[in-house]
Amino acid sequence: MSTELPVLKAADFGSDQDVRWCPGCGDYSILAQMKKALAAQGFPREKIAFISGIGCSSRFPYYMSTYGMHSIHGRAPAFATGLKSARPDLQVWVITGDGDALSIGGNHLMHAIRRNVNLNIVLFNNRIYGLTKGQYSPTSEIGKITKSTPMGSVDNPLTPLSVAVGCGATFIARSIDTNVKHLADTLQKAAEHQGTSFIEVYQNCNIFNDGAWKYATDRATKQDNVLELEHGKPLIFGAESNKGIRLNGLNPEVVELGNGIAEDDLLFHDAKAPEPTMAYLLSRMQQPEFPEAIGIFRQIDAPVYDDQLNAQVEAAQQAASDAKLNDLFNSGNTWEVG
Amino acid sequence: MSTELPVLKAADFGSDQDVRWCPGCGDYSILAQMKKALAAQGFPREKIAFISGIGCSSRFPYYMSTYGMHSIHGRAPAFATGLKSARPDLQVWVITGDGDALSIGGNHLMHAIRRNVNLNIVLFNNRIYGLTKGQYSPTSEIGKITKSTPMGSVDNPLTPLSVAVGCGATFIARSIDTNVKHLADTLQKAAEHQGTSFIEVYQNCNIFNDGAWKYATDRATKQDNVLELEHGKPLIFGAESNKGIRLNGLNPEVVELGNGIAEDDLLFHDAKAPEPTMAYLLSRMQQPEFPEAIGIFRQIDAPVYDDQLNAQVEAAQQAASDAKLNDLFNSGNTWEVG
Amino acid sequence: MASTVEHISRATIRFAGDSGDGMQLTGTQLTNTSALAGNDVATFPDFPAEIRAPRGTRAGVSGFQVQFASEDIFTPGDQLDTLVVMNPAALVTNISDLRSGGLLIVNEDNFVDKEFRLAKVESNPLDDPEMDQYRVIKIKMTLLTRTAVEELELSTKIADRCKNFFAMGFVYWLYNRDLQPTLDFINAKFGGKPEIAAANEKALKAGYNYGETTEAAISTYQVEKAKLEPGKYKNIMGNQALAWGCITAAKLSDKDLFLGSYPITPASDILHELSKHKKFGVRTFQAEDEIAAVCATIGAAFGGHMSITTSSGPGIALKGEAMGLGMILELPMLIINIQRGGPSTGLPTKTEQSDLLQCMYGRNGESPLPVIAARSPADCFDTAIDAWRVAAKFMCPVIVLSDGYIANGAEPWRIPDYDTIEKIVIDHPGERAEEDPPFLPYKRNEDLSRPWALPGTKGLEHRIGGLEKEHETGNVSYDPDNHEFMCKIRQEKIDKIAEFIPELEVDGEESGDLLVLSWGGTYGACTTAVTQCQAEGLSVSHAHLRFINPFPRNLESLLGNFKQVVIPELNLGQLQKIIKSTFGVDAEGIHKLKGRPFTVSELVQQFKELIG
Amino acid sequence: MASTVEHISRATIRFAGDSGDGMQLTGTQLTNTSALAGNDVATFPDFPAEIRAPRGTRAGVSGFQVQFASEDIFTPGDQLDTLVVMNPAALVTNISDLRSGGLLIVNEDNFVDKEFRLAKVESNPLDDPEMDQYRVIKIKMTLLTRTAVEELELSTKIADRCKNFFAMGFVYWLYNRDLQPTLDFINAKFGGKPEIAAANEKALKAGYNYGETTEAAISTYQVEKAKLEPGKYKNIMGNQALAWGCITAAKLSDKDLFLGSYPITPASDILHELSKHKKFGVRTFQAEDEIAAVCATIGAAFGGHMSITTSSGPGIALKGEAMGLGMILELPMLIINIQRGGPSTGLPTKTEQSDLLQCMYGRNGESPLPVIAARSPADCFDTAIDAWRVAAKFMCPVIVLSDGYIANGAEPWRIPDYDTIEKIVIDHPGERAEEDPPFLPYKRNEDLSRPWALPGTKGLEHRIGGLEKEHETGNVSYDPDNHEFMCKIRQEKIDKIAEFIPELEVDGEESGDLLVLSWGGTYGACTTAVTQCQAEGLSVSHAHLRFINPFPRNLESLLGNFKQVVIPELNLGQLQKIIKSTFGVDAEGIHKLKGRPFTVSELVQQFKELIG
Ligand SMILES: Cc1ncc(C[n+]2csc(CCOP(=O)(O)OP(=O)(O)O)c2C)c(N)n1
Ligand SMILES: Cc1ncc(C[n+]2csc(CCOP(=O)(O)OP(=O)(O)O)c2C)c(N)n1
Ligand code: SF4
Ligand code: SF4
Ligand SMILES: [Mg+2]
Ligand SMILES: [Mg+2]
Repeated sequence: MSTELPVLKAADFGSDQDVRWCPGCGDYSILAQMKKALAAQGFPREKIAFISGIGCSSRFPYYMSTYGMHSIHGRAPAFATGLKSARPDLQVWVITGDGDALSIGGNHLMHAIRRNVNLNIVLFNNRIYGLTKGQYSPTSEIGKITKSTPMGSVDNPLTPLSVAVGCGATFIARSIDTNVKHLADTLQKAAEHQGTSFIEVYQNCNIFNDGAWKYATDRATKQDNVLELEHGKPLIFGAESNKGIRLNGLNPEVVELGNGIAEDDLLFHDAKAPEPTMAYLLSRMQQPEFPEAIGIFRQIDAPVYDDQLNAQVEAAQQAASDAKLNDLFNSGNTWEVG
Repeated sequence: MSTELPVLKAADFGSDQDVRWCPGCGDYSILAQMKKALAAQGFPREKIAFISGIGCSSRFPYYMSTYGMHSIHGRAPAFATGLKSARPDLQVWVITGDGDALSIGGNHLMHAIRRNVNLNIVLFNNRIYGLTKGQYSPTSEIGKITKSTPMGSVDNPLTPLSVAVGCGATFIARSIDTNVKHLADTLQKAAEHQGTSFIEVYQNCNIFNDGAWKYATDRATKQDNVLELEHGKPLIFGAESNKGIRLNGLNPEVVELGNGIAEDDLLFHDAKAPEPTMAYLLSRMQQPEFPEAIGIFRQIDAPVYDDQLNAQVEAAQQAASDAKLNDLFNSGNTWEVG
Repeated sequence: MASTVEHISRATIRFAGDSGDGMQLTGTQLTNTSALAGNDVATFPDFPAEIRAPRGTRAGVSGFQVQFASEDIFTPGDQLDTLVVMNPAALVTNISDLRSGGLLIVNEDNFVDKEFRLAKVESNPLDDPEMDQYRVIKIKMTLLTRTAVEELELSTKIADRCKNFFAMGFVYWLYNRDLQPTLDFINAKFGGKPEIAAANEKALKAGYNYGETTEAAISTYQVEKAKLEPGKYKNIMGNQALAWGCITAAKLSDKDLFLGSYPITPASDILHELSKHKKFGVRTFQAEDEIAAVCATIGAAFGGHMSITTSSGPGIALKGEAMGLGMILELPMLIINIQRGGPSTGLPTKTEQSDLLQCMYGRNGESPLPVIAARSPADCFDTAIDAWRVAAKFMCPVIVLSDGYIANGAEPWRIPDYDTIEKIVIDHPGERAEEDPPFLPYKRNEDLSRPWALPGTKGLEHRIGGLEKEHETGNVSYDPDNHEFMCKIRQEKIDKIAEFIPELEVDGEESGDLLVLSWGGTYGACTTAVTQCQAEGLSVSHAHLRFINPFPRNLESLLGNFKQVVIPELNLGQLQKIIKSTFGVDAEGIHKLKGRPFTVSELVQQFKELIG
Repeated sequence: MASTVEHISRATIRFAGDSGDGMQLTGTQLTNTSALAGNDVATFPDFPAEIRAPRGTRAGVSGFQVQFASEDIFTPGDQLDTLVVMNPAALVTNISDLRSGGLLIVNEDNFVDKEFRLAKVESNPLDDPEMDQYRVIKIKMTLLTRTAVEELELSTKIADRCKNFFAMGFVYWLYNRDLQPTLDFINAKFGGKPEIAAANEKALKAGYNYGETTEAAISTYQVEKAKLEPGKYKNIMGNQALAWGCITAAKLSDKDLFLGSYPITPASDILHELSKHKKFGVRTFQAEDEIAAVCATIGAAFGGHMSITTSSGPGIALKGEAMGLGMILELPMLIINIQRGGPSTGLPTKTEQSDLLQCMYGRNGESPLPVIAARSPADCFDTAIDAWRVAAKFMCPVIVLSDGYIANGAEPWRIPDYDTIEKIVIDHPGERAEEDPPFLPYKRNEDLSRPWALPGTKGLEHRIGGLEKEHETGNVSYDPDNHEFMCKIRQEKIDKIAEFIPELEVDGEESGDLLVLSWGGTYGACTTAVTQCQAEGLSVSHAHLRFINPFPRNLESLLGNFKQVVIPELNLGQLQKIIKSTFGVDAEGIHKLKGRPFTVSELVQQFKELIG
């Protein structure tokens, strides 16, 4: 990188557009942390593109001073795949919501992840449809009463990270809108990863689903309900760091440290395990039985779709560096008419 | 069931239409086993509906003498969800291919499974697009050379059963076209399950992808490459039943029995484990490292979407058994104009 | 009352304020109260695309307009008699609609520098000399509301939330409206939170009393009862009427109702409404997307339910492929499109009529479907029933068009007696024995309809699908002649619906200088404008299309009876195009694409220009 | 040679047999050989929807028709001069196209009871008295082929696979074709399997020799070189030409090519072809579905590539929503629709022109897009380039229409010299410094096009999206006047393309009794039919539309010059509808929906009837 590069500050990543989310919306915090993360990595602004679908969260690109596209509902990963395949030099972010990514857009998400396109996908999970004013989403809990489910929803929710593991994601993480340092840090690590980075962010919609993540954000309860993952470290949580997760066969169980249970008895996090079973197991740990994990669940090196696609093009070009269209036109059986 | 019911034979489930698959196609065998399975269960023909998408496999309904719909590409689970929700009295089967189910139709598949709609979904996996004459599919292996990938595909394949686990499937199974008894048996168990039954069938496309499952069907190699799951039994395979799967932390490993390794040291299959981690792990066991499992990976009881939906309707009707539209019309603020 | 009462025949009022200011509620209350007082009413809510756009900004302004009258009205009115604005942004974005001499009621407390900055105005807009043409009433609503609720010791934030009730109270005084219905509403709605209920009540009364007690330099107004057709009425919004119409149609045909839908503005309220009515045998399925929604709808139709799907423009675009399947399967269902501003995501909360061509032609191959359009909120009820009559009789999906204006607008609905509505008789073929001749799923009756055979019926097992099918047997057929035959007969079936639907009625003379031909939500504005022209002795008649495909059988001859035909549309001339391609008639077009309905005056002016 | 040689100007031959019989290969070889011999050629392959429909059945019949001529031809011919049938099913399904007096060449070995049952015929169809009108040549092809390859000791199954080469050889003898090109082909194709190559070679020669040595009661035919424009030629199929055209257009504009696609008949071959040409900077993305395909295409267009998506009817229906986004984003790209028989899944392997209205109107809101249609296989090359010229200049998606008939048909293509093709100049705005005035992504130039600013360019960072955007700034705008302005200017931009595209040329007089107006794949049949009518002295002219939206600027006046206008289409009158709605001209329509192109004779007859 050239030394002349002016150093951009977080504020330099904000556009001149009025931010139009509801006051108090968790999206504000994610926006702020994104700007910080981008400022910290020092990648030039014009080399970054934000692609979003439709939803409150998907207004995000308007508020960034990078290139951006507010596309159509659910399809952001597909736009981003096209852009990144054509322009591997760009850093491409996908901003999406729980409805956008998992309802209408589930298939594109799944395929971007399985191809391991070098994208950073940030899913703002508020467990509700915000923009359309409060219907239940694929992450809403069973029994959820919303405008479209007055007797309570009967659909089993999806766990975004389990879905990602199911399609072989190479970078899987979770963070929380109000956990600002953790969030900025996670976004930065996602940006560094080669291949699809999938980050779920617990986001509060204070208008239609206020308090959905209360257990994970309330000062009083969060330490007992949230477990911060660290690669190579045992799974410990609790206000007094006195609780941990131990493996019982293939099942995790909550144990208290002490009384013969030492740290070494606990499950140690391995974000780089070649097999994703650990990440799967962690993604299934859910309230109220288990603390919910945040941090990086999985981060492995694997071939990247856009790299490989472009490598094929380069290889073909190198093998035929003087390829001429006239040669193509004149290939095969031809004949002269005098 | 009434005792007058005429007993239907397998042949009674065949329609009068000419079967138009290529000679030698694995689809024939699946058709035959399906007829057998249906004959065995004794459910009346007129109460059964087959819904398919588009693909060679999706011609299936035409060849059955039940009700049927050959719909559009990828959407069969959605049609079936509508039909089953409206008509819980019917037994509804979804017939789909690897492209139909996992490429264009991935999202509908995912949502049918997570809702746990009482459907039986049979995915004919031939790792290729048959009907469109041989492009790679989402289950084709990396490096696959096809009409659309002359330099080899660079897309990481999906593992259908891992995807199903990722969305919380309640019945997950795998069988093989030529393993006729196993297949008929699996189909029958799927039909019995309440909730979404998801069955992957390894199917040979002898025209565009001949031999894709050779390792699992060749008399010489199949016993070393395929592991037949049985609930409560240890994971044993091999021509001499002398190999097994043992757990090492969260990772499976192949071991030889004897030399201090006893059956009890092996991983025991638990299809009814409340947590799906076991099923996930099994779904990840792949050639050439591991034998591939067939049989029922998971089978648990869980609330069923269409049951619950209909229960809400019934509850509402019972709570207001004399609901009159005139009451609805006259509810709220009304006034008389004289 | 100190002030004099002026008797007027109609009044148009708009409340405008921040999205969080409760303007929609305020407007709705005034509407209901006026309807209960026997007026005819029509409303037009108008809100931003954001849930809560930034407070105080122009983008965040939300408005609700209502017209009430002692005579039949069909629109929420053009120019405002009274405009209530809660902040500077609301003032600058709405003032151009206030008629000269109209009343401008202002929450003075918000006319401060900070708010001017948010609204991006340089100085106090009330100081603009232009304001002289209005009668401005400045009220310190915030302060007065706080004072009114003081004794309840609420937080300022909560106290301030009541100020819309203060504004409402003042307007009630101004138009001599009864407080009781709103007091009842407050009790019902906030019953669970007594202090909130009390605060709102106090604010409402304070506003009313403020009018009565302050020096009333203005007169108040009285709008008498309208002479509506005798009967029992209630106010109804378009989407609610559509939902109720569907429930009714299902019951009339002895069926359960199935809705497959995916939320989208402005169609979502139909999903919300229907999901409340499970007791009437309604199943609602919130699908993963619009494609799944329509596919599930087709699945349920195959299963024998009255099956419908609801969406708006972009969602309808996604349904195109499956709608083509529905067409070739020849199964009955309704596909309901609540149109909004396009193209693409466009102006999602605004109204437009620009999906007509998409609905007519947005499918591959020769794929004709009937199209029916509702004309007003209450009319949605009948439209749904009529559409289902056609779908069930002719075994085909029917497209129902409404729009954002109709969907969110309200008007009095004359409550029908369910028992007097004509039943919808549907014959499903019965069981067959082995020895009976084989069942022919594509054998057509005199309407060219095929039988609706239900899964579960013994002996009728059959397979349907998207490949071309053989006449009568329904088996897959690649026969060239059969394909042409089937394409033509599917078209013929749709064309034959013209024999079933009523002829087009004309409002005015059956021939003359100008025929105004309208469809959908422009009905009210066109009716009113034509009536005005007729009153002035102009030779203008009006015909309003309910069915756009097929057209009523007398339309062609009718078009020939007039020197000119004009088609006002909220698009760039879509019906105009279809009329020209069908009849060769070169109609004039009046086009508007501003996310808003026509005003009566702009139509009157254009009609007059045309007559010359 | 024992037999006499008859010199004829044209010949139409069809090979018909089971899907597994290799008829497509046989036909292609005859085509190439004839083209190499200097004939003009045109082909029509016709195959079933199944990969391998049950052997011996009517559903399993696959056919390939070729016409070669010593004069310009534009169609694969109507009636057959020679029909080769490999089994009874092929006979009964094809015989009606053989002209009276034509040659019927039969593989006698397959005319046995078992095959009759499979073909669902009662008795040997060759015994039908109707057969008297043809000159029937029965050959025991299976037996003769087996004998020919005997010494290679192949399995019977493999030996029998060569019998298409035997049939080919016989036809080569009949039409005095050179064996060498096919021998070369055999070597190239089966080089890796020498015994197969040898077997095919032996079978081919055996067929040829069979003609020469058996008692030749028939004469052979000789079709001389055609007088084509001087130049170098090669045979090209429509989809291949389209692919090459796209590669060329990309190079001409100094861009890489991006294809986002999902396989679908009959469009998949474009994906296959393009994926072979990575060396020319082509990236192909086989997406998870059509929606992802078009979205990725838009993404790559945003990134600055020449970006295209390819599909057929049902897939295009799925793309509608995203195409609307592409339209409002005003990014250049091609959306290529290889039409097939509809509606729904319809007749997937057959041809039709029934997606025109869908392409014009299948999007929500006012969403105009240019539409250009190729007229023949070779023309696809130019069509792709022309389409991209428009897309790049006017910054908009352009819809390119082809159809199954063009896509799979082949004709000689005069090979252009790349260096003489006019370059496509695209200006991307350059970097801006902080102190420059802000970049305006929606500021339009004299073509009303906005700048194509590429990510990566410093100072041009901007956001685009599907919400209505403010004129010039491109910021989200809900302003009513701006919305109307933007809708109109987007329409105006498309209309202005008419100034850029050439005027419509007339083949024949500029005025007269009848104008035949055609579009797309009916070009050849219309041209030939009009030429025939003109030769008979009838006042018939022909104009063929390349651009359907916008129309060429002289079309309206041209239509006025003729007493009658007729529009032949493989649909129920879609262009006819658009012509009527645009110009009010009541054109006659000739409609065919049989999955097949028009024959020249049916058109000639209809034109004559119209003139009266
Ligand atoms: C094709 C289409 N269908 C539906 C919609 C309506 N819609 C917009 S956003 C949304 C869901 C938003 O939920 P989510 O993705 O969770 O985002 P949030 O608003 O909660 O951030 C829906 C249904 C649309 N714009 N387009
Ligand atoms: C909307 C749409 N897109 C594409 C197609 C073309 N198409 C038909 S089947 C198919 C894939 C078939 O593959 P698979 O599902 O694996 O079934 P198989 O033929 O292998 O049994 C495709 C791409 C179509 N019919 N409709
Ligand atoms: S509705 Fe919810 S998610 Fe949307 S902006 Fe408001 S608070 Fe945020
Ligand atoms: S193409 Fe393959 S999958 Fe399709 S019918 Fe033939 S063998 Fe079976
Ligand atoms: Mg959400
Ligand atoms: Mg397949």
